[in-house]
Parts: sequence; structure tokens; C-alpha cells
Amino acid sequence: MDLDDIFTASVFASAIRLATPYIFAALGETFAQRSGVLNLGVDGIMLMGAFGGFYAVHLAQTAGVMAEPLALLLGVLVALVVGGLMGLAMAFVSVTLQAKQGISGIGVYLFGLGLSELLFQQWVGTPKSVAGFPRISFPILTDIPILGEIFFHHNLLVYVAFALVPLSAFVLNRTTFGLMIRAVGQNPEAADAMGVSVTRVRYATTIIGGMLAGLAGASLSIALINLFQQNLTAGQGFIAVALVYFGGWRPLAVAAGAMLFSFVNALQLQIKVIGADIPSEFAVMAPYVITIVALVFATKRQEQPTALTKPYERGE
Amino acid sequence: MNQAVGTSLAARLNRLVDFAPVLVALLLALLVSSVLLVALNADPLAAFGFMLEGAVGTENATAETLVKATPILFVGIGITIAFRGGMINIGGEGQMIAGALAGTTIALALGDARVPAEMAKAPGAFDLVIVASALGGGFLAGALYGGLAGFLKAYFGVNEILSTIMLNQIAVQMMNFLLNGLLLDPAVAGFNNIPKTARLVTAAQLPRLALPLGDPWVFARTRLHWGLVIAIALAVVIYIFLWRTSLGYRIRAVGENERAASYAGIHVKRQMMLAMFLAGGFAGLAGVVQVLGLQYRLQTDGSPAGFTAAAGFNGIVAALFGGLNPIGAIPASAFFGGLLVGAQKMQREIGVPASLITAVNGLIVVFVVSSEIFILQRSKRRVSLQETPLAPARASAKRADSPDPADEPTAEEAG
Amino acid sequence: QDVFRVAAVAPSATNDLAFSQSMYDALVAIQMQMGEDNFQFDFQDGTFIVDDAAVALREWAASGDYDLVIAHGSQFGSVVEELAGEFPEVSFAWGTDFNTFGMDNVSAYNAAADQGGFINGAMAGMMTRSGVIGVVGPIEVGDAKLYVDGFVAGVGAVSEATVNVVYIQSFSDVPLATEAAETHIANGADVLTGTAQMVVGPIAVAIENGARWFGTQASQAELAQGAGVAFQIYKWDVVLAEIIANIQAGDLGGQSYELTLENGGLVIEIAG
Amino acid sequence: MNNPKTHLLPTGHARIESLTMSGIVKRFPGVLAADKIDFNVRSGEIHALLGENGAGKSTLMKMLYGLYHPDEGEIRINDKPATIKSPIDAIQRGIGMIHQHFMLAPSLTVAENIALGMKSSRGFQLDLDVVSQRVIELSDTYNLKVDPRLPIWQLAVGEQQRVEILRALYKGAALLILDEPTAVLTPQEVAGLFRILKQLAADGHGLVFISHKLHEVLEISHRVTVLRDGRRVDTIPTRQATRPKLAEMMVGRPVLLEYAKNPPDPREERLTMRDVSALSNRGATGLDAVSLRLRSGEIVGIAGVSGNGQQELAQCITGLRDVTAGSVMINGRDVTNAPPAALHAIGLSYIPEERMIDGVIKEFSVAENYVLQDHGHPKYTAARVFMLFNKIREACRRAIHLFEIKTPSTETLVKSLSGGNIQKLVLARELSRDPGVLIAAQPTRGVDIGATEYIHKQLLEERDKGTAILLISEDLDEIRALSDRIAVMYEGRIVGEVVNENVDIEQLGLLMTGGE
Ligand SMILES: Nc1ncnc2c1ncn2[C@@H]1O[C@H](COP(=O)(O)OP(=O)(O)OP(=O)(O)O)[C@@H](O)[C@H]1O
Ligand SMILES: Nc1ncnc2c1ncn2[C@@H]1O[C@H](COP(=O)(O)OP(=O)(O)OP(=O)(O)O)[C@@H](O)[C@H]1O
Ligand SMILES: [Mg+2]
Ligand SMILES: [Mg+2]
Repeated sequence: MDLDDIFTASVFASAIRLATPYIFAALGETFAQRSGVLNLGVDGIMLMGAFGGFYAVHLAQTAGVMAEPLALLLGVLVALVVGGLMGLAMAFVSVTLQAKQGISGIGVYLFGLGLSELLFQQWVGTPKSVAGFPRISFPILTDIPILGEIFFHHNLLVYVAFALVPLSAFVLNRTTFGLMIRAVGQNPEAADAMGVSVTRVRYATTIIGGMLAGLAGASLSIALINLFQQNLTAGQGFIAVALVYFGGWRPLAVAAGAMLFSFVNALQLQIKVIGADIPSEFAVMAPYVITIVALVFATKRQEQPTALTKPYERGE
Repeated sequence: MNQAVGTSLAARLNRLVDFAPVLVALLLALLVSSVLLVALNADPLAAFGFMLEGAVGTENATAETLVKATPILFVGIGITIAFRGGMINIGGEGQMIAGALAGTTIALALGDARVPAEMAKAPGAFDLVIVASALGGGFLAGALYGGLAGFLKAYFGVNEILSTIMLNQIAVQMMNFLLNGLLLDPAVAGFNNIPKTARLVTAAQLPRLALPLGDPWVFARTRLHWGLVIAIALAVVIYIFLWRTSLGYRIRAVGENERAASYAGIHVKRQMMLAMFLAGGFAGLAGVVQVLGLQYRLQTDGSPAGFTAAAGFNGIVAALFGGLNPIGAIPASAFFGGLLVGAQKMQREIGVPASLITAVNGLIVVFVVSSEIFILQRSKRRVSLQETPLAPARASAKRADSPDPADEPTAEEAG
Repeated sequence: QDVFRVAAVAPSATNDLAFSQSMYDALVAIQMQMGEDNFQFDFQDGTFIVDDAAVALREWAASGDYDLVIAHGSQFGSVVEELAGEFPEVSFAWGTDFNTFGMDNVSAYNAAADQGGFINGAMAGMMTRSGVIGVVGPIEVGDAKLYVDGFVAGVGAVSEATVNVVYIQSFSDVPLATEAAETHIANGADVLTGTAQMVVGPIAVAIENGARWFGTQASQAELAQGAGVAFQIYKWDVVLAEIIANIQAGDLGGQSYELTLENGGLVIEIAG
Repeated sequence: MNNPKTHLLPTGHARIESLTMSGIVKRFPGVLAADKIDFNVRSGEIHALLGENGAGKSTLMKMLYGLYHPDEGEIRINDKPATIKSPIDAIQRGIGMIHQHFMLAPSLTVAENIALGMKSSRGFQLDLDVVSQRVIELSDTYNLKVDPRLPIWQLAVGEQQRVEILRALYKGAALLILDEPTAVLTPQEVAGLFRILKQLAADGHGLVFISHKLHEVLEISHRVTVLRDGRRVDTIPTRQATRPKLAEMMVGRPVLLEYAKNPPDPREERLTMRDVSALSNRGATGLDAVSLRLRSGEIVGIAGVSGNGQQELAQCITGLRDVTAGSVMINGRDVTNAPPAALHAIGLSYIPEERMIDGVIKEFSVAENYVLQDHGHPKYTAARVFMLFNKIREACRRAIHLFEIKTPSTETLVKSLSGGNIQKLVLARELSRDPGVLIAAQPTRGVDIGATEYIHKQLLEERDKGTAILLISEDLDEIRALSDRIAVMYEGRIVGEVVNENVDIEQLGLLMTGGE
């Protein structure tokens, strides 16, 4: 077997697509965790976002009341709102009510998993596809050999996801809001004493995390797969949480982790397609193994939020 | 004193009232769920009636609740150890699978070796050697798998949340691979069956559990098995281990404060690995007990939950609900088991989709865990009202001229 | 009192366009045939957890209210084996498998999925222009493997086309199945097929890339608009009717049944 | 308001003419931390707040700053009732606070910690370069040196204290509360701080100053309020106060302020360090070829400005930091890079500088903390496995009595003890282990005079019993009061060693700041 057959341009393009939902969700989770909130419910929120976005587009398109781009925009908005609401609920439960985050997150996950499927069954029935975000063809760029296929033939949400990476890094490291987030996640007492509202910051990040998780879901249901089915995300939200740890809470490294994981996944599919004789089980296992191995050898610069999972209450 | 009786009764009532928030939370969760039910044209009252009935309504229901709770409890005990050692173990699923793979292999091999073919299906041929070896092997395999995450954390700084989530997937693929090959039931090889091992001989099975409380014995015709007893006994053992032994102390010390622990001469890395080793071991036990006590063979539908019934995750919930105390994990897993089993009954009886059940379970988990703050606040308030302030030591200290104890403010004055 | 009562568990949702739906549709079809006064059924879906199914099956068996208890999913075999021993007066059916455990109250049913697979494959082989065909499978067992093997044989019988097969090790992972299909397309496939409930993803990929789609288990024609060519449909009602008739005649089981093209249990639906 | 201009301070804050707390009551579980306390502070005044550990000083001030809320009582600002719900309210009303337990986020830089919660000159974007510039100016003006780009975790405690002070100065406040700001400062820094405080007072700020050092209180304050066990003992003008009087008001009995010290009687060598080097947290040179000898029956004091290698020195001896070159011997055995457990076994005890992080486990009970090292010792275990909590509690109870540790019970979690009592617990534990060598790092930092007296007496007694004691302290008074020999550390090296009898303070100060 030839290496050229394995490392094709399409594998790289495939990795970029696969990484998209992880990047959205993991960036959102990075915000939440940086402020001290571990949201294990990401997968459930993704599902709700995926369904919300899908359903909005489905309705708009079947009713034909809207121009295509508007319908898609509506889908994105609905996903953001649904995700934001789920994030708000998570924030209320874990910040205001100080519930243990490990459990409340699992509760949110179950709720999202169940409700998205229920609504889908009641309102839609069987899987139906929508016309999702089309692949964009850029003049000239798309036609560049190899590079064009890898980078310049994706749908809009893919680009949004990757654009969010430096933006998130900027917000976290270079803005007053980001400073508050980092302080609140490290030493909420100190932030509080400096007049930063721990509650408000954590609400904000958890809601942002929810919105991005919702968008992650929508990137599947109205951009990459263009339909909804029960448990559409197949546990991607949990992998996204893991990737936050992989990246040591730094957006760039988190995205790098998402890319590595997705790349190995794309690679294993390619290797199977071209007929390599390795057991499927090991092929499917590969991204997980390599992600761990990579972290073993990576130099770990971490920005561990020490107050992670710890509800804040003044010492009264 | 009469008054003393009065106060202790009041105190006890007070403590009972503590659980009121949980009940209120449950009711609220059910109320919200009712909205969903009504939207589906179902009668919420009847629905929740079925839920309760399904959880504890009959002998069989109660048994099923306990059967469901058993692996959750095993995992919950392990998660408790891990958390106490400062390790967040999301790897219960994978460790269960590791334990089940090893335990089943041992049970099958020893079953072949120790039980003559003609006896293999004879009832009551319980063989302690086989069962104990399988349980031990399951524990060890789970422990090594969990310990791997501990090792990676201790020596390579690989975050355990990341590694355990990844190791779960790896374990599933390992299981799929082995069950479809090496461990495949020879009787069905070549038939394209679902990947599964051969069935355990009776001697290798955990016996069913019944209580001599009537005739026939209670639970005699249910699937309740000795796994529950083992789990409860181990919960007590681990309680003692954590709070009464020096090794347990070391694990907790590392979990609370690594720096102070290393100052105290505790080998921090070793405790991390040990905590994960034990946590994995208990998850491994959960896995092997599911096979030996319930399913009698290991099979896979390709996903982890098909085998583990998500006990690896639910154990986290049980451990946290149980206040990270192995004894507390017992009622917590029973509650959770009842919730899961009862919900299934509700689905069956009123014919709502399974997804509704999942959503309702999520609501209940969220509401109940949110109610804890109200319990906490009540108990805090009580402490501040009841206890006398400042150190008793002070009054009795050997300072000749220590202030008159009467000088100290007392609760009465304060309150 | 002559109502025939059936209870069934199935691992995924009743509208999965695949395995569970095929059984649900069959029960509905039987009810239509026999009439609601004569046939009623309880159906618990989403019991991908074997123990949950076991609880339901045990309860139904113990209640004595049902003439037939169906465990739809080959992972339920052990449970059926045990319950059938414990409740010899209750009739059980399960699949997909042939094994009745030598018991008189167990029926097993199976689908000769390779038959329709062969036909689908032969059509695909004739249809492909690029000479590359992609298959997305779940795990390499059961009727999934049967179907895929039949499909590959069918292609081989009519053409020299390459068939690339990927098993993604999951019945439900839609994103991965989708990307597997994309990978097929990137490697030149212009015809796709697949089995299990995650095929909705590959179907969408086929539509988007102008590839043709062959399906199995249930009709996916509506979803696969434009791309769909042919679907092998499981008509479990064919074997169910037989099983029911036998039970009504006092024969609780002991046989295994198979859906075939010949007995009408397998039907190839050609998309309109 | 007639002319608002006269009400403005140079920092732009509105003057707080008077702030009055009356009848303040605050309860914590099991503790009445404030019992009908009356307190007031005026513009232009430095009001000292004195009291033993746990007397309620910090609690009272946290209520002013909005971190705690009084259960009863009233706060009035400029004669108008004021509720202070949170630090945000406090900050808006012009109240600032330097916290006893530093309010700093460890992974953030100095500049980031200071910028936190403030408006940026660039809107939503951080202006750290601007902040850093201003911090450097301030630190030059007030001689409080820190590098604004370093993250807090790389700073020694003294440096962190400087950051706290700089931040308060940076933000400015009409009323500034300073909760033990001098505990970890050098004499020079204290002098510098006092100049600032006097200037602030002269400008019309109000200041509350908390310290356990009586001479500081006498030097800087106008009035003194003494608290004891949550009650106000009295408020008096400072000029009517003397050290013995204040001490007695605080403790409720006369306190020894000088110790009679027996002549030293050093015997065999217990600790020998030869050319020991180690890295600092920053990865730079922390210890640079340090050699040191410590004999049975003597106290050697290590003087120096915080951050000059004292912490590294202690950690190299106690096995908590890798020695990169050189050797450490205890009782003639080479223990270079030996694990802490092995060191405990041959009789090394250590009172760590950061007691809240290194010395205790806050979530553990007093009794559990009492056996932090000895939890597996045969005398506390059955078969070395099962811990005998009755025995542990009994031993702990004895220690509580002996060391006068204020705690409701042996089962109380350490996190709810006051700092001084935690320190006594650590001391009690370390001494109970009958050490041959004791490393005491800042043993009385933040500890009240009663307890300080007690700890000092214990250390001297221990020395007379033949223990070899290495006393690391930034408090020169303490070093002078206890040590037999004094070594001075500067930039990771020992730059001089003198015998205590004939020490020249000027010379010490010079050595500490790197002068020859
Ligand atoms: N989402 C799912 N979760 C769990 N189990 C599933 C799921 N979908 C299908 N299964 C089960 O996995 C088993 C795989 O076995 P097998 O392939 O022999 O038969 P099958 O059920 O017909 O498979 P398929 O689902 O591909 O039709 C099936 O018994 C099926 O019930
Ligand atoms: N958050 C809290 N929860 C419970 N008890 C507390 C809390 N904060 C303070 N206390 C208790 O209140 C009392 C007063 O504590 P406070 O910190 O005000 O003392 P302090 O005078 O500042 O002592 P120190 O000199 O040691 O700083 C102590 O007994 C302390 O244990
Ligand atoms: Mg204080
Ligand atoms: Mg103090």
C-alpha cells in the first residue's frame, strides 16, 4: 500500500470536517471550565442544539416561507438559543444551587438526550434531510490543487469553528472579561474580593459554553450531516470534554487536540476504505489510543482552573 | 430529664425534615415531567404510580431495583475511592468491561477444567474456587485498567478525565474484538451471531439470593443474586478502609492536599495509582458480577452501554449522591436503580417512548442534586444555633489567670 | 377472550428506518390483518440495555397475559433461554438467530439478508460508472454481515467493480458513518450501501454527492429521495403470521423461521 | 452638600469622614466571632485593631468590606446607614482592603491580578502594559519591588504581600483596611509602608491597621481597639498605650515580652550541608552552593528578605525539593534527596512556611492533622493498618491543652481554625515527634503575641533539650531573640554568618540587602 493512497487531500479535508463539532463544543467547554464550571452535559446540549437547528430549518424549508440562507441562519439562531437556555439551566443548577457538577451535568445530558429524541419523534417522526449549509466554492482558491480540496471546499460553519479558535484565545487572554474568567476559575475568593461577581462570570461562561455546544450540534444537523436522528452526536460531547483536558484549557491546544483526534479518525477510515487488512476494532480504536499517547509525549503546559467543580460561596 | 427526651425527639424530627427538600425536588421534577406526559396524552398520576410500582411495587420489582443497583453500587464504591484520592474516574465503563472480560475468561476456563461435562448444568453445583477466581481476576483486570490511567497521571501528567474517557472506547473495541474472535462461543462460531462467549456452567455462576422470610422464600423467584451482598459488604469494608486505616488516610490526604501529603512523607504518585487501581477494581467487579450473577455470558452489541447498562456512569452519580461515602452509596444506588427500573415500567404500561423516560430521569437527577443546598443550609443553621462557641480547651488551660468561663459568650446570650 | 396478545422489546426506536422499525411495522401489519379486536400488542422500544429488556420480558412472561413474547435482537438470546425454561407455558420468539435452545416454547427467526444483498449488489455492479462501490457496515456480525457478504457477491457476479467495505463498529454513530461514506466518495465510489440505523448519514452523503444508494431492513425511499435505488425490506409479519398460527393451534414453538425472497419475507422495493 | 471638592481625596475618592459599626454580631457554626462590637474610624486616622488569633479582627473587617454580613448591628458611613452587600459595594463606597490571606490568583501575573476588576483604558481589551508601567512606578516610589510580569505562584510570600499592598495603593481608597500587612515584610519595607500610611492619613484617608506586632501599633496608630474572643475590650488613644498594657488587654494577663535565654551548649553536629544547590520555582538558581552546620542544642537563625532562597533551603533539607549538587547529612547519614518519610524516620521535623498549604489538610479534622506524619506509627495503629482514633484523639487532646490551641473539639475541621491556632497545631505536632533536628520556617508569622510568646518559649525549651533548630524568619526581632548564630541569605547564598551576642543590626540589614 502506498502512502500516497493514505495521506490524500481528502483525508485532511475529512479531518477538518470531523473536527468541527468538537472544536465548537470544546471551546465552549473551555470557557465554562476556565471559570470553574465543569459541564458534563455538553453532549445533551449538543443534541438539543442539533435538533433545534434542524427543526427550524426543516420547518422553514418545508413551509417554503424563507429564502434558503435565511432558513439556515434561523437554524443557527435556534441552536444558539436552545444551547444558551440549556447552559442557563446548567448555570442555575451548578452556580446558584451549587449542585455537584459531576451529577448535574449527567442529568443535563440525559435530559437533552431524551428530550431531543422525544421531540424528534413527536414533531418529525422518521429521519428527514434538510438542505443544509452548502460547501462554499471560493474563486481561484478552491481550484488550487490539494490545498483547495483541503481548505477551501467546506461549509460556512466549518470556517466559523476554526475562526473561533483564535478568537477564544484572544477573549481569554487579552480581554478584561477573559481575565475575570481566569481569575474566577483560579481563585474565586480573590475575584470576589476584587469586586468581580463570580456568579455573573460563571453564568456567562456556562451560557456561552451552552451556545457553542448548541452550535456544535447544529454543525452536524444542518451543515455536515443535514438530518437529525436520535443520539445523533453519538457521545461526541464527552470527547469534547476530554479534549479540553488534552489542550490544558488553552483554546489553541484544545483545537489541536480536536484536529489530532479527527485526523486519526479520518485516516483510519481511509485505511479501511482502501482495504488494509487490520481488524476494524483496532482501526476504530486508533484515535483514542493516539490521543492518549500524544499527551504522554506532549509537553504539558496547563492552565488548570483550580476552582474547577467547586461551587463558590463566601466563607460565611 | 423530660426535656432531654423532648429535645432529642425534636432534633430527630428536625433531621427528618432535612430530607424534605429532596422530596420537594422529586415532586418538582415529577411536576415538570408531567407536562411532558400530558403533552403525550398520558395521565401523569397513573404514570408515576406505575413508576413507583415498577420500582418497589412487587417482590420482583424490588428485586429488579436491587439487581439494577448492584453494579451501580460496585462502581460507586470505586468512584468514591477515586474521588477521595483526588482522581476523577470517568472510566467506569471501560473498567467494567476489562473486569468482565478477564472474569468471564477465567470462569469459562476453570469451568471447563474443574467441572465434568455431565455436571456442567447440574443445579446447585456452586464452585467457590471458580467464582472466587473469576471475581478476583475481574477485580484485578479492572484495577489494572484503572491503574493505567492512574499511572499515566502520576508519571506522565496525563489528565485522568481525558484518559479514562478514551480508555472507555478502547475497552469497547477490545471487547468487540475478543468476543468476535478468541472468546467467541465455539457453539455459534461461523453463524454470524452477536459476539458472545459461551454460557457459564452453573458452578461458575453466582447463586441467586433469597431471604428466609416466608414460604416460598422472599425473592426466590427473582433474579436477585449474591452480588448485592458482596457489594454491600465491600461498601462497609471500604468505609473502614478509607476512614480507619492508614492507607485510606493516605489516599484521602493526597486527595485533599497533595502538597501537605508530600510534606507528610506520603508517596503522592503511589496513592494516585492506588486510588485509581482500587476504583478500577471495583468497576471490574461490577463487570464480572454482571456476568456471573445475571447474564451468565459476556456479549456485546458494539456499544458499551449494551453490556454495562451505563452503570459505569451511573456509579458516578451514586457516589456523589452518596456524599462520597461508600455507605452513603448504598441508598444512593438503590434510589438510582429504582428510578431506572421504575421508569421502564412506566414506559411499558402507558406506552410512552423510551426517550421520555431518559428525559424524565435527567430531570430527576438534576432536581434532586439541586436540592442538596437546602439540606446543607438547614444543617448549617442548626450547628450555629446548637453548639457552644469557642474552645473548651481555653477554659481548662493551665494558664493561671485564664478568663472566667462565665465571661465567654454563650449561645443563649448570642441567640 | 380470543384476543391474541403479543409483547415485544426492540433495541432502538420504532422509527429508526431499520431493525426495530421492521418489527414494529410487522406487528402493525398483523394487527391490520387480524383486526384490533383479535390482535393487540405492547411494544417497548429503546431497550438496547439487555437487562432492561430482561425485566420487561420477565414481567410479561410472569403475568401470563401474553400469547407470545418477542425479544427482537440477537443480544436477548440468553435472556430468552433462561425465561423459556422458567416459564414453559409461555411462548417466546426471538431473532435474529436460528437457535431455539431445543425448547418447545421458543421460536427463532432470521432473515436471509444475503439474498436481497446479492440482488442489491448485482444492480449496484451494473449501475456503477466509476467501478467503485462503498459499503458502510456496523459491526461485522449478524444480518449486517450477511447482507454485506451477499452484496459483495452480487457485485462480483456481474462486474469487476471494486467494493470497499468499512465497518464502523457501531450501529448508531451517525457522524462516523457519514464520514465513512464521504471517504468512500473521495475514493471514487458512486454507489453506496449500508446497514443499521446509522445509515441515515451515508444516505445524506449519497444525496449530496449524486451517488446512488441501496438500502436494507426497511424502506428508506422517502429519505433517500433521488439517490435511492432499491431496498431490501424485512417483512417479519410473514414469519409472525406463521408463529401465531402455530400457537393458536397449540404449538408453542420449537422451530426456527427464515425470511427469504421466496417466502415473501424479503421484498425488494424499487424506488420510484 | 456645600462644596464637593473639599470632600475629594487626592486619589479622587470621596472622603469618608467617619465610619461607625455599632452592636455588630456575627456567628459562625460553633463560634461567636463578633459579639456586639462597636468600632469607628475617622478620616485622617490610623486605627489599630489588636487581638489574639481568632479574636475576630478579620471577621469584623470583612463585614466592612462586604465579604461577610453582620447578623445584627449597623454600619453607618458619614452618619448615614450603609448596607454593604458585597465587595463591589465596598469598592464603590471607597473602601479598600489588604487581605490577611492573600487574594491573588496564583497562575495570573502580578499585573493581571492588579488589573482584575478594574476598568481598562482600552475598553474590553486588557491594557496590561499600562498597568505594568504604573506598577513599576509605584513599586519604585514605595520601594516595594516586584516584577509585574511574573505569575504569583513564582513569588515568595513576602513578594506576594508586596503585590497586595501595591494593588491597594494602585486602586486607592478613602478607607483602607490593612489586615496584617507587615507579617512578611522586611524592616526596611515596613518603614517604607509606614511612610505611605502616614501620608495617606495626612491626606485624609481613614486606615484600619491590624498587626500582632505591638511596637508597630505603637509607632503608627492614633487609636487602638483591642478585641478578645469576639468582644471589644476597649478603645484607647495610642499615646495612652504601652506594650505591656496592650499585651495584657489582649491576652487578659501580663505577657512576657523578653525571654531569659540560657547560654548555648552546642553538642554534636546534627545537620551538615555541603555546597548544596537547587533550582527555584522559576527554574532559575534557587540555592547556590550553600554550606551550613547545625549542632544539637543550638538555634541557628537564617535571616534574609523573603525570596532569597530560604524556602528552597528548607525544602532541600526536608526532601521536598531536588538537590542538584552538593550533599545533605543528618546525624552523619547522607540524606541528599532522601524522601520526606525517610527523613521523618530519623528525627527531622519541619514547620513549613506556608502552613495552610503545606502544613495542614484543611478538610481534615484537628486530630487527623495531628498525625499527618505519624498516622501509620505503631503507637497510633493496630498492626500498622488500623488507625486507633481513640489514642490519636487522646494524644491530640493533650496537645490541645498543652499548646492552648483554640478549637471546639478534636473533630473540628482545621479550615475553621484561626491562623494562629493552626500554627500552634503544627508546632504541637512537630514537637510531639521528639525531633533531633527542627526546621522552623516563619514559625510565628501572623501569630498573636500570646502565642508567639508561647512558641518562642517552646523553641528555647526544645533547644535546651538538645534539639538542633534551624530558624528561618524574616522577623529580625525573632531571629535576635532566639538564635545563637545568625546566617544571612541573599540571592540563594549565605552571605555572612555571625554569632548573635555581638551582632550589629546595621550590618545585618546591609547583608540582607546584598551590600557588603
Ligand atoms: N442501537 C442499537 N443499540 C444496541 N443494539 C443494537 C442497536 N441496533 C441494533 N442492535 C442490536 O445489535 C445486534 C446485532 O446483531 P445482528 O447483526 O446479528 O442482528 P441485527 O439485530 O439484525 O443487526 P442489525 O441491527 O444490523 O440489523 C442485533 O441483535 C440488534 O438488536
Ligand atoms: N468563615 C468562617 N467560618 C467559620 N468560622 C470562622 C470563619 N471565619 C472566621 N471564623 C472564626 O471566627 C473567629 C474569628 O476569626 P478571625 O479570622 O476574625 O480572627 P482574627 O482575629 O482575624 O485572628 P488572626 O489573628 O489569627 O487572623 C475564629 O474563631 C474563627 O475560627
Ligand atoms: Mg485575621
Ligand atoms: Mg493571623
